[in-house]
Amino acid sequence: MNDLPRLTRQQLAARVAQDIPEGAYVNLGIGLPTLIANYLPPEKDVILQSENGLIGMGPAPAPGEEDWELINAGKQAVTLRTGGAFFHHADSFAMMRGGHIDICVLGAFQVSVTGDLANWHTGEPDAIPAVGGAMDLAIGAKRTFVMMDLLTRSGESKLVEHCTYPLTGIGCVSRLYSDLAVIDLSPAGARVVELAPGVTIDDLRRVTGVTLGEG
Amino acid sequence: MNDLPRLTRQQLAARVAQDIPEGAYVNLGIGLPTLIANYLPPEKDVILQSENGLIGMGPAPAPGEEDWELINAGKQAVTLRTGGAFFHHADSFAMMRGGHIDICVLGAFQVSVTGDLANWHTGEPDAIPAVGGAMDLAIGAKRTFVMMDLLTRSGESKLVEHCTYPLTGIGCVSRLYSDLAVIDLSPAGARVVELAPGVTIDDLRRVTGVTLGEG
Amino acid sequence: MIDKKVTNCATAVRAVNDGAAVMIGGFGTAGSPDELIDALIEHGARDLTIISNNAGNGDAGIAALIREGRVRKIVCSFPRQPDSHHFDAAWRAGAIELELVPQGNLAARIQAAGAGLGAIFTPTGFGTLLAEGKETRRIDGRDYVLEYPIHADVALIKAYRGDRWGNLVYRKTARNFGPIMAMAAKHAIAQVSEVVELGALDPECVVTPGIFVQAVVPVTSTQRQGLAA
Amino acid sequence: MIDKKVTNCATAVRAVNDGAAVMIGGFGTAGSPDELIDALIEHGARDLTIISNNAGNGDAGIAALIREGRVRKIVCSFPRQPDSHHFDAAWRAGAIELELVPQGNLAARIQAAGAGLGAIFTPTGFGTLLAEGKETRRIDGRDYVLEYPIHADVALIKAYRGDRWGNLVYRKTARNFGPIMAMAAKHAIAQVSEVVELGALDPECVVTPGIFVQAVVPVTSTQRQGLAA
Repeated sequence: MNDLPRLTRQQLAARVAQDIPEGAYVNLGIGLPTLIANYLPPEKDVILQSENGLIGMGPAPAPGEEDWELINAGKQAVTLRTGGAFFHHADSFAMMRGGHIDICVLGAFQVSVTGDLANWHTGEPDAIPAVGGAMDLAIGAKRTFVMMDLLTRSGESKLVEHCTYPLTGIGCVSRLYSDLAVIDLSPAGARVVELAPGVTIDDLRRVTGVTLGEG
Repeated sequence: MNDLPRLTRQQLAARVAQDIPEGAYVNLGIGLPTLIANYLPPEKDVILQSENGLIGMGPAPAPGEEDWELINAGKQAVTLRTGGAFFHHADSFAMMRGGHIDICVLGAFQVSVTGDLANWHTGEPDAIPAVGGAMDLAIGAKRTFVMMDLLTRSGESKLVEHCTYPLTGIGCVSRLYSDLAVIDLSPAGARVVELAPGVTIDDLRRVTGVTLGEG
Repeated sequence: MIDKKVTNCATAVRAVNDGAAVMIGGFGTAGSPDELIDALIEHGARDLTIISNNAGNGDAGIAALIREGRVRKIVCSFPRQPDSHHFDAAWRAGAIELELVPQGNLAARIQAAGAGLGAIFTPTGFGTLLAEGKETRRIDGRDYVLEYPIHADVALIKAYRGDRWGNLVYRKTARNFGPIMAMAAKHAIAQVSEVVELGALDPECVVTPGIFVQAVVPVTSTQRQGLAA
Repeated sequence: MIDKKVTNCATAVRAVNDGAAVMIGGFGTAGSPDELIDALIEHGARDLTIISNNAGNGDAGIAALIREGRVRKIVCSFPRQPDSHHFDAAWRAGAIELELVPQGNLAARIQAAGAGLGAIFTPTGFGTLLAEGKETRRIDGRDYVLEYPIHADVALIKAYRGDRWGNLVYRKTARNFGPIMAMAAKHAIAQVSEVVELGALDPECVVTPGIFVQAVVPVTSTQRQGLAA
């Protein structure tokens, strides 16, 4: 039941990028969401923020030209676009928590139909906990998107009625972009906005087992 | 009873200046305390902060050379010393309220023997209230000094057991520099540290009517 | 292309609706967005809540807004000035509401709004008239008053240079409330002496990153500067 | 004459006593005061509480402090890294206490300490494990958690240039926690790549005014920079 036609990670990144409007201030979470930057066309002026203290983040430098004092939140070397700026951590998280970032895109372990997010802790008792900026990013932006595969490798749905992993934030995710569908989340529950080519709403209901509205 | 020998305002300013050590960060309140700056010898490096966003404040510019975007909290044109810096209002009051200023010297309507300060409001019902930075300055610095004439023009003591004017801060003043004496204030009450030449402790007790410890 | 440049103040202040909460920067002669305020008066928005350090002086700026009866309420630290006659008259007539806030609390509450805090325990004002009726708490042996963030619909501020992304730098003590008001308002309008090319501002020295600014208006005249005191 | 210049790291870190709370700046490869940490290890202070974003990685810096058993407790947002083996081992052995703080709360609590606030209601962490047992409050329809300031006895930070008054500027994303840690610590020690003449730093561009800094140490070598990742 898990051999549905899926968007590739690249296709998924391109799909999210479509929904990011010109002029938006965006934070792309560590991991999968960073791919989105590759699909923001240069003529569409989108400004990327990184919570370690820069806005106007540009692409990775050419190999050998890294400046290890110019890095992103994933600790990768980056560049600064013309018009970018640096600031300290409190100002940076004020940007985030004060609602100044338009869109934040995060990966997730689980998302609930009402937009609860679990992406920082697997809940295993011996796991060393680490949260970083996850909880701030989850609740701070005007809109928080999740980008993830809808199912785990073993076929379990990561979209759930109630998260079983420890929460990152409550009701904070407004939209889920997955390899099988784009789904809006709200206090009223999940509503499918768009299906991946070849996927039906019944497929989705079957593999997720959650209540899904349509249209 | 009010013809005691008094320090002039200039002498009083010089007396306060004596107690400001090299390297101190100091805020001089509007009015009388601003005179102190004239008695800080250039070889004693004292750094003046003004709560409207500058540190390293220098003397008034020559007439005709005022820059009205370079003013102090009293809205007078000032200069910036080499090594000074500008910052916004939140950072400026963080300096004050966060305890980074060593000494703040304020004027007062009344001070109580335990260091309560009243200097923002006469309490008259039709007075337009205005507080500015008075309450922040009163409670923020490591040490808050008051500089004032000990008696009103009509001979009433401004050092009191309990303030009758509306308070600016509770127990915030540690020392009172007046034209008749220098007096330490604490939860244990007032203690005379130094008498102006020709003034006796009995004179002080008589004109103030408050309990005064000695030595 | 992101271009926040607006050609004139009249266009910029159309963002101010009747009943809006409007922050206005400036301390004394430094940083007052005089031309934006003039345009706001011309624009005609009324029933405003003004958040500013002072309540205006002389006959221009906030004083003129009050004279024209546009201000329902003012939130400020120091309304009383030798020439604050328009505020004085309105206040004595009961025509304007005043929320008096210690200057450090004003700055901290504006900053808290920009940073998304729900409330702050602040040391200033404890035990005074200005804390009457407010929640207090003793923390680590010191007394604090609970104060809430001050948000605004629009901020009018004055900066020195700005670019089309909205990045700003200020000049000397004209910086004062500008950076924190830009952060606390939904829509921040900055009048600047000069709009510079993107990239002309050193990214290490940008004081207000453009994310906090929605409109940048070049205003080269500084007719009142240096006159008020 | 005010001169906060200290000739070497060993002298500067003598300010750290046993049992001290020590803030350490840096995020990833940017802004870590490596030479000050080396000197602190050499100095030998123990029973430390370390406040930093991470819990060290590799075998140097905070990781080495932990390896040497100097750290009683760490307050950080992200202790788990691919090569955080010294922290991992200490934690699994119960030899180190961990207070895990979301990064934005960490920054805000450090800033609150520097600004003299008693506590703040912050939006981050509500309803999560990290808010368990903490006071919460709904304000204007949003839920907040009450968090307390984080103070320190000493801050070790890395800046780019500094002067004898302690004024600092930073370089790119090496700024990170430096400015707010300097404000939150009783005694802030900044290692800088260059000590410049008083007046060489533009007063409009000073990021940390010297009032927040007690010692400036020139450190020209940057041996580890670019190696860690």
